[in-house]
Amino acid sequence: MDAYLVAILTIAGIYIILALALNLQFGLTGLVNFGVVGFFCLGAYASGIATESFHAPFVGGLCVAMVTGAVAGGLLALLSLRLSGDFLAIVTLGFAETIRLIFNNEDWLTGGPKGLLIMTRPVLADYSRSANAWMVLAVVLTGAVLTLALMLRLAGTPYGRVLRAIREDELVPATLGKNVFVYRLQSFVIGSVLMAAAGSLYAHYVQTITPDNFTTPVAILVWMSVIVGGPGNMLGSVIGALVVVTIYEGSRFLTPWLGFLDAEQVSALRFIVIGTVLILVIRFRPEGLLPEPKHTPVVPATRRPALKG
Amino acid sequence: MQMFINALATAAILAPAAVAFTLIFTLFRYANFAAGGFVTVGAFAAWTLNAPLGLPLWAGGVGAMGVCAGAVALSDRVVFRPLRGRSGGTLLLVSIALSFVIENIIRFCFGAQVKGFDLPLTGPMVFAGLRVPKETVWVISISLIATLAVGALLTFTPIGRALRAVADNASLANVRGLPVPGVEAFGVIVAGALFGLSGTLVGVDLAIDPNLNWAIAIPVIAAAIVGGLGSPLGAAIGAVVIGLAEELTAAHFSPTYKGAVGFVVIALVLLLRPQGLLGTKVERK
Amino acid sequence: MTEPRADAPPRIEANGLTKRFSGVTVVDNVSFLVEPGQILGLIGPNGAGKTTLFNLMSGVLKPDAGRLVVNGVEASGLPPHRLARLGLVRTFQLARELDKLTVLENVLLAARTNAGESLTGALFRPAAVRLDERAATERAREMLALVSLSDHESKPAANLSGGQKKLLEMARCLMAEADTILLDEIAAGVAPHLVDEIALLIQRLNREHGKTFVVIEHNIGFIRALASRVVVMAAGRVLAEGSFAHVSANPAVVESYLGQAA
Amino acid sequence: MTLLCLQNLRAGYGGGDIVHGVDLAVAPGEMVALVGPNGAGKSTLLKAIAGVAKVTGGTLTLDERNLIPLTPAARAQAGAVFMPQDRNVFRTLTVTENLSVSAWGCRDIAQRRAEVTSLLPTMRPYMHKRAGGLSGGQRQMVALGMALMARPRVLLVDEPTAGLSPLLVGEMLDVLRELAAAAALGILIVEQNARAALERADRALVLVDGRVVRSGSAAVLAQEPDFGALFFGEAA
Amino acid sequence: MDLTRRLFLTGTTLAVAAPALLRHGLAQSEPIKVGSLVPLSGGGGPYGPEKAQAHKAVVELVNKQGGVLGRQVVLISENSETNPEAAVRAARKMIDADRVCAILGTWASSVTLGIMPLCQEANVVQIFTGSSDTLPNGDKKRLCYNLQPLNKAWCVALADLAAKRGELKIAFAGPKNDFAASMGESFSKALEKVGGKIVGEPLYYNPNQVSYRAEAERLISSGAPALFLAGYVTDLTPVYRELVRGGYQGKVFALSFAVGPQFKQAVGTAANGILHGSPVPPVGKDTYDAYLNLVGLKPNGQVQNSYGCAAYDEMNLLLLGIASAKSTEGPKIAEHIMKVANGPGERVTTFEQGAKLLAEGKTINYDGASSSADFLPNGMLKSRDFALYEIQGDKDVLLTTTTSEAEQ
Repeated sequence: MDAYLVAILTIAGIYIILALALNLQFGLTGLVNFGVVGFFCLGAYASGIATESFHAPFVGGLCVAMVTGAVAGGLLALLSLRLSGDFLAIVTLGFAETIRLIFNNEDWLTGGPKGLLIMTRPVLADYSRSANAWMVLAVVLTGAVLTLALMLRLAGTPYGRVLRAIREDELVPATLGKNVFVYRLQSFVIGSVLMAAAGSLYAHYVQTITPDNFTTPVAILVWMSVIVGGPGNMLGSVIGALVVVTIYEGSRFLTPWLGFLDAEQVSALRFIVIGTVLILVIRFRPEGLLPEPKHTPVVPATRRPALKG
Repeated sequence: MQMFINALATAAILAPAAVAFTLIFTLFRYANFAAGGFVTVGAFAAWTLNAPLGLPLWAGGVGAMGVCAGAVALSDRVVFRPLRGRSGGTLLLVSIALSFVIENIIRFCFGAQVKGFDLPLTGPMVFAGLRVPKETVWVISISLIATLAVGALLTFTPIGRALRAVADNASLANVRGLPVPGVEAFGVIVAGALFGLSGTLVGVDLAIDPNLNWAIAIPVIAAAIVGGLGSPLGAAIGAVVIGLAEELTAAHFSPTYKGAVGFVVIALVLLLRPQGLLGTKVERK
Repeated sequence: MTEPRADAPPRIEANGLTKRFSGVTVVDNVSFLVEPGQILGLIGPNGAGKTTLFNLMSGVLKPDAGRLVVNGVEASGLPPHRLARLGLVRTFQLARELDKLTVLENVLLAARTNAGESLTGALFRPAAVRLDERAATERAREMLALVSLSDHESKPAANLSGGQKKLLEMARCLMAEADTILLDEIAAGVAPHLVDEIALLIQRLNREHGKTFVVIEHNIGFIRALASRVVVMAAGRVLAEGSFAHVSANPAVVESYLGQAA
Repeated sequence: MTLLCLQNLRAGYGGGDIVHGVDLAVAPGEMVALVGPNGAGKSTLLKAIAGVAKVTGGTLTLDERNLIPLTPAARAQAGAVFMPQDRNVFRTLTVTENLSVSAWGCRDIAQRRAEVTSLLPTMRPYMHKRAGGLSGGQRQMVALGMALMARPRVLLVDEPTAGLSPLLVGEMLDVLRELAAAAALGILIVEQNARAALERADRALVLVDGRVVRSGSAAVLAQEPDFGALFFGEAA
Repeated sequence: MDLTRRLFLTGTTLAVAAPALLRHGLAQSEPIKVGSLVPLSGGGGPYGPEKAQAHKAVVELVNKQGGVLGRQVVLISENSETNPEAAVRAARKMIDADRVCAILGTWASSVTLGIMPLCQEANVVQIFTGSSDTLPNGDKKRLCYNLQPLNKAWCVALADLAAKRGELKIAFAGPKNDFAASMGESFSKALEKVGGKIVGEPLYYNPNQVSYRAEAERLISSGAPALFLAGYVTDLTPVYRELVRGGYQGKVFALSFAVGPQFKQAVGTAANGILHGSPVPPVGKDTYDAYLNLVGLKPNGQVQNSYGCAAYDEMNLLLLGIASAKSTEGPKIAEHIMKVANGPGERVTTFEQGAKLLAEGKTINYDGASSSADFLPNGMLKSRDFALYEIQGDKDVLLTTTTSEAEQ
């Protein structure tokens, strides 16, 4: 059972990275990116191809994935960020779908629908299976912790303040001298890079990736993590991702009590519940489990300068 | 030419749903991605009435329109109305979540098995070397009639006029004495019926299964966006454009990339229309 | 009327600015100068194009014709953030506070230099970030004190009253250390005693710090007390220009407010 | 005889009152002008009568019928018809459609339309154009026509001349003046062109800071020497 | 900050405590755990239930008779959703949480391949039905058995039939997936062997699209006198419908599992004349009848549950393998499955017979309900019966049965 928990935690770690990346884009900057799964897929394949076809080590694959994510994110952002929010949503959604189609059809590169078998793993050779699992978990959790640290840093500095200002009303930071486009671009690209990195970790963890692994339900789960956890709150995304993975995996253990339903209905029910929870949270608790943190000033307010003049 | 007929047949399926999508968009200013879900509901409703209950297909279609009208009205009342005033992105996310819920409710109730109408399959009629299946003739005519009927409804009837007035400027409509909530409800029901019709037409043309949801949502939304999200005529023309683009891709490129056509077209259109879906930016306060 | 200083270029030089919306010319060939150290009042009836002119001057809208020079730099068609960096900031007619940010954060955002606002700074220069942020916080508190919002600094800006939001905008502008500040109906909706304070504040900043103001205001008393020069707009055009006494004696101005007897 | 009657009416938009207690009466065939500086609450008062702004106190009756509980639509049906200042036509509808849709639920739409076009004959040449493509003056005329389709008892007109050229200002106000007489309408008009309005109105009220500071015969008010000063906010 | 800290502490405590608690609860489970991972939804949805039912029936029977090595068998059932991603999650749960010794029943090749690295690493036996030619590649530890012949064998049977019918120019179309892609390749080779030729390029399309008109149009305009459509029922139905409506007059070859009752119901009489073939259970053979009786069906001389009988064999082979190996370790079981399946030894058709003989120290040769269940060294089926049918008036009329041997 602990091996299973290790597996679940590994998946959760990957979702945490995805959720944190989306939280930077959506929670802090207000960018509606429905293409999460596209960058995730891109990173997974880029890394897989780098390690399998070009014999790069795991770290090399990870770097290739991140660079690919940056390039794709940058191009997509240049194309669509100047335009209004709903535009970005549709274009990113289309990006994800197109990426999936390309990987499904270009067999010479990706193995097409039968997928890519990935033998490179972030483990030391010749250890037991469970030791390997722990090593993969350690790598993924390190990634998650680093991402969290990065996000907390970005959110907690004046940089994050500018992003939040852009989210609230882009005109205000613009008229105060902030180059809104550059901030948005940075936020989008950093998020894309992290999503691609998550894809790389995922690829080397599951070892077989097919385009079917990267369909819209994955994006829905990531969105749910951010919305449930609390947009704008980085720890919230961590908790949100854990909640979502728990609901998703935990529902497996409910199957015996749902004997009157067939397996198909159980799997449908799972998505009904997830979708409904998402809608309910947006409706009744838009701030999520953890509301956006209050940013306390660096200097506590002790003295109050009297009104002069 | 054969290709054009085929494109028209595809367009005929998409058109009513695209018109419905446009109608909801102009009334409430949100892109309802649950469109595909509603079309699927329509297809299953028509199938239930036609195959297991043994009603004639036209009755199934009418029933589907009723069921869909109810479903759309319910979703508007329960899901979207309380969220009015939230950002477009939020509503988009909600509508995507809703489409997932709908798809899986259907899967829950009907299973993943494909279904087909109780409809004999026959060969085409041939005119001057052009093959025109009988069903295609039906699908195109019904869709054309429905689109024209909705166009006429909007253009010539008092309720249609009221609908356009409310979509144009709801607060003025209120001052001018129009029953705005009632007119909105009417618009929602018309849109729902159109989704139901599209669902029935899909069923005539395709196997009915819950996966229809995304497969149909994207081209429908693309058609509506190409059409400019304003007029039903625009949406119908948009449907023809999408139909042609898909046929061309399949014929001259690769059928496997057909799924990306809708998005590429949306991206191109929006690039030429950089103010995005909402047209002019709405003042925040 | 303040004499223009020989050594400094005009703060703003508008030349033939024109803006049309769907065929209607809202700002029609407007030209004027704002000299350093001036308080320029911009008045005129509703729909005269004053706010649109502000939008053109702050880069929110791009003019269809005409030129804009800010501090001697060609600024026609520049985006808002570039204009802000040229030393020109503005408030909005309907206060645009950032709801979810605290009052203090709203002001901090306007800090002119803050290492922590750049990506590399935020990540790799923690010491500089802390230093800048500390300085900015202290300055922001001074600004909040100036507009009597000190007690509210940790509230979300959404919780302020309409008048307080206006004051917050004022504080933000001051924080930005711009030399030219455009105030769009800053006194509208603000409690009368605060209006007087704002007026005093503007005067003081103008005298002691040499700040230049362009003020749109319907409260004519406010304009008369403050403005060294007044531009009157009507139907998108400049109708009259000069001291308050001068323009208020102008029959055309009176007409534009009262309407002509047809 | 009083048609519209306001007593100590207070109103606002939910964030504190803007209109602080106004008494006002309009009789049939009478044109009453509301003038005053910007931000005095003139439009808010009009909107409160129409039901668009919130009444927070006082009474508001039309033909002794309490209007306060009614929705804007019901108030229009009761005869208190509002013509907003801007966005007052459906831009995507033709002029004819704009008129027709404004008589929602009436059986005699065609007859009403004929009535309105005969009252406002200048509309005739552009009846089939889309309202969005009309000039400012034409649009105001259509907006007025739309208001008339409801066969109002009292017409509440908010700055009908905003953005119009001086020539059209006079024309528009003349049309209103004639309407009041011809259809025994009560007209309550908010007008920036105070002088032009006073010249045509029967009575006038000067509103400053949500209170009536002067009222009486329009002609008398127009002659007051300090009238101009009011508009520079000095009487407040 | 305080809240966060508390949350963190609670979370850590739970994370540390949970495995211990769970381990305590599940301590040293006596029963033998077997995973059944079948497609209950998605493209394989129509075939999963009969497989699940067969697995369950065998396990219930065996448990009633005293279990395996005196231990009860516990069946862990999961839905593969015909989706590798879902299947991997489910397999992980089965392997790590339930500690199954084998995963049976995977249907789509992509699913089987998707969970293969996991199973290999955890030494879990896989017995499945699949036909992609790439299946043997990932099985480095020889833990896999396939109860269905690969595409190569399948295509040989179909190409033979086509040649007999005089159809030598055939166009190929199928969904864009591993199965159809490998089918296309194999069919092209098999057809060339009998002197025929594929018309044009194989046409692949995405399943789940709104319209298949363009695909049908391309097939019609290719002018091919016959078509081989390697689709599943979900995509074959609309493609075929478009072909009929488009006036296609040529012969159509298909795979039997796609033209079942659902397909016939959907296209009606237009299904007449479709030729189809598939690996079949030996109808009329005692083993097949025994299977049908076990799941409560009456032998009627027709093919019923062509995947259910394979699932029946999957479970029997596994349990016999365990009984023979006297161990639940994957590699050992796999080694012994080969022994009980290929013999030499006495023919047995049920677990009960086999277990008895094994207990007596004799060797056995299991004869299955779906085939004789003899394997090549790589775990792929040696040979299997293929039946070729023509649809006539709603019925599948048997044309011929051949036994197609797999190439090595």
